[in-house]
Amino acid sequence: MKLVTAIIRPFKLDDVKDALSAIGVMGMTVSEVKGFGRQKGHTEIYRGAEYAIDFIPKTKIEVAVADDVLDTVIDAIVESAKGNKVGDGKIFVTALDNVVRIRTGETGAEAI
Amino acid sequence: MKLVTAIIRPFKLDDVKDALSAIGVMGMTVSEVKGFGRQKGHTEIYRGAEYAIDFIPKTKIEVAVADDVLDTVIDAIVESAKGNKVGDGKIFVTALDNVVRIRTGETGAEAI
Amino acid sequence: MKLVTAIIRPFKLDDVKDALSAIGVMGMTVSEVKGFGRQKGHTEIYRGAEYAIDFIPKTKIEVAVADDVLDTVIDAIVESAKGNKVGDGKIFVTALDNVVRIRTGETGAEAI
Amino acid sequence: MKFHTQLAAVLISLVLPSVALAQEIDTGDTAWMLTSSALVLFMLLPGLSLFYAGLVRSKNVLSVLMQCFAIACAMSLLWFAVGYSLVFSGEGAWIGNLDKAFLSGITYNSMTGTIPESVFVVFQMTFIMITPALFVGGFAERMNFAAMLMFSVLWGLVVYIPVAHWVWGGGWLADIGLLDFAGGTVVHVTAGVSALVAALVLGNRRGFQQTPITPHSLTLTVVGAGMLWFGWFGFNGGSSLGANGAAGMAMLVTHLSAAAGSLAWMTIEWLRFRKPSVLGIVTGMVAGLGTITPASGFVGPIGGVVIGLCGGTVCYFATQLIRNGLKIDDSLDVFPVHGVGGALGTILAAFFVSAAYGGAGYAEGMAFTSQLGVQVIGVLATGAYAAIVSYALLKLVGLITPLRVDVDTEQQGLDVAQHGEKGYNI
Amino acid sequence: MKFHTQLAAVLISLVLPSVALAQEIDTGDTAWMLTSSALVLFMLLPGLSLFYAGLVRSKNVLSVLMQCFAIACAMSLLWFAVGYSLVFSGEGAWIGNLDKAFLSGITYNSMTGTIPESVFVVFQMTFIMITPALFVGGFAERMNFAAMLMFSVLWGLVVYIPVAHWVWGGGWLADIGLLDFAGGTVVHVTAGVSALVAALVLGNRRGFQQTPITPHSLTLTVVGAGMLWFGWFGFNGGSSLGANGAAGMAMLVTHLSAAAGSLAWMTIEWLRFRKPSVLGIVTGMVAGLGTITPASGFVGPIGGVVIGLCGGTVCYFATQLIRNGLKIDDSLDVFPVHGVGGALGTILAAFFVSAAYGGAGYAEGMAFTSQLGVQVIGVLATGAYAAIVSYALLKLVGLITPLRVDVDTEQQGLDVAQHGEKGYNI
Amino acid sequence: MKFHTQLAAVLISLVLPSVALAQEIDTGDTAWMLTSSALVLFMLLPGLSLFYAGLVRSKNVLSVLMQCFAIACAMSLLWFAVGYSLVFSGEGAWIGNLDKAFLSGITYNSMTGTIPESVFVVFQMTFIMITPALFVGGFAERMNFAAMLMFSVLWGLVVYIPVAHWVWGGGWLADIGLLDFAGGTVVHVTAGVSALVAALVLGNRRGFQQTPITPHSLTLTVVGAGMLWFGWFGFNGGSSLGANGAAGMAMLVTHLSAAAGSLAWMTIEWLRFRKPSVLGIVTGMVAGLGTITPASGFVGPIGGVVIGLCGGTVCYFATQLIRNGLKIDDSLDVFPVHGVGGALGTILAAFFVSAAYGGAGYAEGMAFTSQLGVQVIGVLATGAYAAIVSYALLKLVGLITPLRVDVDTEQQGLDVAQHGEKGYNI
Ligand SMILES: Nc1ncnc2c1ncn2[C@@H]1O[C@H](COP(=O)(O)OP(=O)(O)O)[C@@H](O)[C@H]1O
Ligand SMILES: Nc1ncnc2c1ncn2[C@@H]1O[C@H](COP(=O)(O)OP(=O)(O)O)[C@@H](O)[C@H]1O
Ligand SMILES: Nc1ncnc2c1ncn2[C@@H]1O[C@H](COP(=O)(O)OP(=O)(O)O)[C@@H](O)[C@H]1O
Repeated sequence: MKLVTAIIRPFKLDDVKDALSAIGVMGMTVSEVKGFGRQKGHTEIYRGAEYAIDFIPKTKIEVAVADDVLDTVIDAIVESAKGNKVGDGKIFVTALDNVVRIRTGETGAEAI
Repeated sequence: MKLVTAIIRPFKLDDVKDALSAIGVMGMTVSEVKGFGRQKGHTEIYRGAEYAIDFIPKTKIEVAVADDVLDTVIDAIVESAKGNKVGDGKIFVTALDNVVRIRTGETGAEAI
Repeated sequence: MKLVTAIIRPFKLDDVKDALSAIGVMGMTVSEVKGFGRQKGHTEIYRGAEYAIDFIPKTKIEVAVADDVLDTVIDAIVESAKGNKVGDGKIFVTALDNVVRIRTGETGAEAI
Repeated sequence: MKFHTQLAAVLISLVLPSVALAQEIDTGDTAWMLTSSALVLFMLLPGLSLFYAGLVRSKNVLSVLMQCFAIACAMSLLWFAVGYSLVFSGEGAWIGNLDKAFLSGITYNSMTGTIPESVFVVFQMTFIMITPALFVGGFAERMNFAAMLMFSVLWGLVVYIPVAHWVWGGGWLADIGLLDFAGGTVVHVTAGVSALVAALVLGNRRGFQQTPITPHSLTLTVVGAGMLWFGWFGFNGGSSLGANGAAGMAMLVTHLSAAAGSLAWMTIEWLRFRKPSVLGIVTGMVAGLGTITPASGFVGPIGGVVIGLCGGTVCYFATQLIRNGLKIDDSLDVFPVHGVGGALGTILAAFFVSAAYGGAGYAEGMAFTSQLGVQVIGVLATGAYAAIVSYALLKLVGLITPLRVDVDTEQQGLDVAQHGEKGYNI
Repeated sequence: MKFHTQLAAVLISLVLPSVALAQEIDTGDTAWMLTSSALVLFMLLPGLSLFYAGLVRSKNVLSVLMQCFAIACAMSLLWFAVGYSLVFSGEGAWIGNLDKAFLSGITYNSMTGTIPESVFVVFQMTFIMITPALFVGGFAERMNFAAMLMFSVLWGLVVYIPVAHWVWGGGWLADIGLLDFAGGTVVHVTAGVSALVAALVLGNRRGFQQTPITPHSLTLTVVGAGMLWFGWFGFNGGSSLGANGAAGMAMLVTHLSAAAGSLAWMTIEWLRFRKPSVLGIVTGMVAGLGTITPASGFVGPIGGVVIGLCGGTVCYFATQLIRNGLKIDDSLDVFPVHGVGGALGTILAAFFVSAAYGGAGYAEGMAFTSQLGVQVIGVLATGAYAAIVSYALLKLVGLITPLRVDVDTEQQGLDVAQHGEKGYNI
Repeated sequence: MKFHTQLAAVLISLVLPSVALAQEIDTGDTAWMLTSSALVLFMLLPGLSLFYAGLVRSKNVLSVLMQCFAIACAMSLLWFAVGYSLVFSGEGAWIGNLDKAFLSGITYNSMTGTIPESVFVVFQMTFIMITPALFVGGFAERMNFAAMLMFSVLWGLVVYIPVAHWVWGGGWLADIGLLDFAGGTVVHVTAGVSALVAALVLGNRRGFQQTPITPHSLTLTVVGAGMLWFGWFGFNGGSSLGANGAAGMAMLVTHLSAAAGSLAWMTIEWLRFRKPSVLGIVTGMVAGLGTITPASGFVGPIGGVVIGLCGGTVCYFATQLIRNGLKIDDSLDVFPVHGVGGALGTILAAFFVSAAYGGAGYAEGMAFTSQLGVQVIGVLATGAYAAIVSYALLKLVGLITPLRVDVDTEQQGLDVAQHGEKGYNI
């Protein structure tokens, strides 16, 4: 099992969620983060002076998936989150030793 | 060493924290997330129209643990977070290559 | 590739960001979390009664790095985040199976 | 005393409408009463609703706002339908009559004393609106909205309206000479006692005294507190029914009592914990304001300061007693702050009305002990009546619809479960 | 009727400045008009701006506040430069003259009726400030700030000023006897219609009706709603230009209509969804307030309640029609609430002004049908004029600068992209 | 000039209490002054406190609210104890006497001019409350609460009270004919200068000019700004002490100056950065309001607009100079906005009071140059006095308790460390 963590643009969340649902992903966990990267930040004005803000609002999606669907999931995210501009984001894949469903105590792939 | 990540219901946080403290876990990191899964979302009203909201507030707990206590920790979380209803949440276990305590520079299990 | 996750004190974020930029790290992802650990929490007053709060605001930084710079990155974080007081935070290192840049579809170390 | 004469004139005018019509409009009095009415509305919406909303968890913020808002609207129509008439029309000792039901007969030319009757109707309406909104704090975060609304309307009819008639509509408490300028008994004692009863009937929130239930936004609470202070100028200052010396003195002593109550509470916290809290200072302010309310048009500046200091101090310890001593979850401390403050101020009025302390002086035939007796009777009668009737009404409503939401709703929060909304999407 | 006489006196005084100067100041009237002016300002800033700001996504919260604020300032200077003069100086049927441009000739001693002319200028200024701010809700979250400001200023000049002259400055609608006490046509119909036109010209927000666009802070919206209610007392109560029976009755019926409108909307939601929402109740309040506005100084208490119930109900269904039926993204429902409410109230005024329903009675020579005809003409004329001119102005402005922000700006949010700021760093 | 006469009457009444008692109450004047008092209170709580609170980081939001609140309360009791008496009782050139300490002798019948003395006491009290609250912005996010409170109370006693006596209590600046209608010198110059001194004595916040210290909620700041505008109508409009032509003109020019100041600042930002910010427009508003304050009851509409434009522009560049040029961390820009604005307006009053520009005209025996000289003396004297005494008081307080919190507290935030609370748990 793998944990797929994607950092995407906030307004793409609905598209990504729909794309994942479409390929049968049943669950995901989402949080608000701030990103720093190649994408230029913006400037802000404060009482008549301008200064640079480096951090950009991003959304993080975490999806635990079985190994066999890993590539499909990555493709789905890439397709739905892509805007072809710097700052579209990244996907990180880590190995999951185990997954447990709290309600039932099930473990492994059935718990996903 | 393992990193145990649990997605639980927000109001269970105190119970889980107490359960972990009880078995000697000394630290954890908590954040607010939104979950999407088998648990049905709710409907909201906006100016006289009703629409569905899929994301549900959840709390994420991350705990780094030594290998030998992994099962105790998982059991403690499962016991304290369980409500026997869909949406109780998941636990994800990943391997930790290393842990560093910033203050001392200690690494490995002693840094936990 | 490794994913380096650091839990630090919020007011150290700028220092850490600068230290990482200085050694050539091009990106990172940041979020607000609450920490529980050896560092004592604080007390709060509510309508004339005092009670203990265990959770402390912390900042989480996630950086994906190539294996060869891992140690440099860890050192940079330790140096810039250290205050020599309990609660300076932790660094967790996990193995990354893969990294994908959404914009280009690049994978592996080039995607970082 | 000028304002006594004026109040007498008003009472006469109520009894003899023809006299009222004969009296000339005073545009200055009217201007101030229009303003005061607006101020008391503001004190409730957004004032009080915000003060309370900041104190609950974010999953219940809208439920508190909704409860205050719905009460405000429902009470307005109740006042229109029968309330005004039952309080201010007719001379019964216990209750007025229905001659002015649906505000019938109130035209562009109707007068009450020196102001248009329409203005008097609105000003008094704001009082029936805010009183039940006060007790929302007692059962916050767990009461079922339908039951809440039913209880509040019945309470307005069966508790507020009679008590207001007793004290301000020429009823038996007015007859024996109770001094209650702006609602120590009618508003604060009745609301405070009913909040306590409701808290006991509904039971504590899940987790009360086990995990800290922390305010989700003290910023909102402090904003609401500032609005309360501002609006209270209309509440007390408007209760003289004109722009006169009594209004001015009411505003002055109200202000001084708020300041003194705030500093009293702040000082106690500072001494005990070395940390004066902003919630502490604003709670002291509300205590000071609630305590001065019944006395505000009768006492002088020194009375105002002393009453404020007493209010801040006594309400502090009352809060400790109820919350930490008796472990009663009167969630936003309505009884210890409003109930205790209102009762205390009603009793202290018996002292500080004395001309010796710069007050307006005792009414003819009254002296300190006789006045004190009347004040105690006023507090006990209104408090006991409110407690008993509130209990009965809650039991009655509980037969029709659950008083308390179920466990899931309480855990999920009332906002989403009962109102289909979230307070924040930030 | 006292207030009719008074309005007549005001009109005379406008026509014959010498008469005006001769009239004595009434300090009570002046006090109330000073207060009313402050209340209407408050209704806009922070009131309306907050009500709207809570309803948008957090990335656009500042843009809404900024739009309201900039409109308020720009309209003030427009009023100073030519607005006041074009509305209130001169007797033209279509437009006034420029005799008082730059407020020339207005001194410390100038009078309008019983109040200083300076006060009259400020009070009326607050109306031109709030009217274009209302339509900000129509094009929220997507209009380019420069275009917005240009459009609003031109609109003030070419729409508000003439229409205000027609109705309140002695123009043709005043001549035929239109009853519009505080701006059902001048304010609500014109703003509502223009919001709808702007929404159509700009097009829907990206994602409208596909993903839920949820309010980022209903807490703010409810606070803004409370401020609107409070400020509306000055809006309607001040429109009698003095502290008199008409002001009192206006305040009373305004209040009752707000309460009735709130409960109407709440009840419908409760029946449909079993969940009465706080956004619903406050929207019903705005509907009730908007609907009573034209009628407020003419009708009695029963009229107030019935008009409120109609306002809450009709505006509810109008909102469904525009939003879900026609799928027009009048983002904050300005047309269905203000436009429809203002029109409805203007028409209902023809009924409830009747003395038979406790109203002030028809003017001499008017009866129900003739009054109804006048009211319908007033609504149609102001609505059609506002629609056509708004459309033309938007097309004109679009030639100079883009009306709508580009896709990236809309996705990033207007706050950072157009104003270089973020609403929250919490 | 009517209002000159009136002010004279007031001054006479202060000197000859028997005359005061003899004067009849004017209910209209009283109504407006009751309202104005409420407005100025509101301007501070929640107004100013919110304006400031939004500008700091969320870890310090409560500390700012707490500082404003505690100052408000402490100043009220100081005013009660000795302040009112030292300012308004007695004829000394430098300071009044203690005849009215503890407000002794002020009864339900005491009069000041045409209003009850109690109302005059409250109105003036709101000024001593808000003035030290203004300088909280200078040392925000780093001053120790105990030191802050001690400094503020001493400052009220040793700076505000004498200066208020000089200008408004019949002292030497009144004698030489200083025009300061509502507090350009007494309020804004003294507060602005003292904020600068405090910023210098305490030193900059850690990280100032290294990392951006961004406002945690501009929404709050804009709400506070709207409240300031609203409340300022009472601040300036109430300073005529009645509902008269001067009050009306003060309100009109105050409004115009706020609008003009806002647009001036917005325009400069737009030209420089292509992004007009909402913080910019509201800062321009405060600049416009502060600048018109001393002139508000003397100038005409054109004066109001020009003064506003000057205020917005000059304060903009003053802010750049202090913050980015001199790198002084006057954290919320109190000196460049209030100090500079207040001084500028006091000086501009010498021009625009001229009847030639629509002002009220020079007092007898005054002409432009002589008036200008007086105004400059007023600014320099009050500014220098405030600077020197503030410096001395800070050094004195520093001997008793640390002026500045320690590093850990500054990093953790003052809310948790000093007040045991968090602003938000959302
Ligand atoms: N090395 C990294 N470690 C963690 N997160 C990263 C890293 N690099 C980029 N990110 C995240 O991905 C986001 C997008 O990266 P950026 O370099 O701006 O553009 P792109 O994804 O097109 O390469 C960043 O805002 C940050 O949140
Ligand atoms: N595949 C997944 N990847 C990541 N998070 C998941 C996944 N499935 C579920 N979750 C998280 O767990 C929460 C609970 O899951 P859900 O399917 O609703 O119920 P249950 O835990 O009872 O199976 C979700 O709200 C989501 O946050
Ligand atoms: N076992 C753990 N698992 C996850 N996070 C931890 C763990 N221990 C500590 N942390 C995080 O690190 C922070 C600092 O830890 P703490 O024990 O207070 O001090 P130190 O880092 O000096 O050992 C905590 O607030 C928590 O966020």
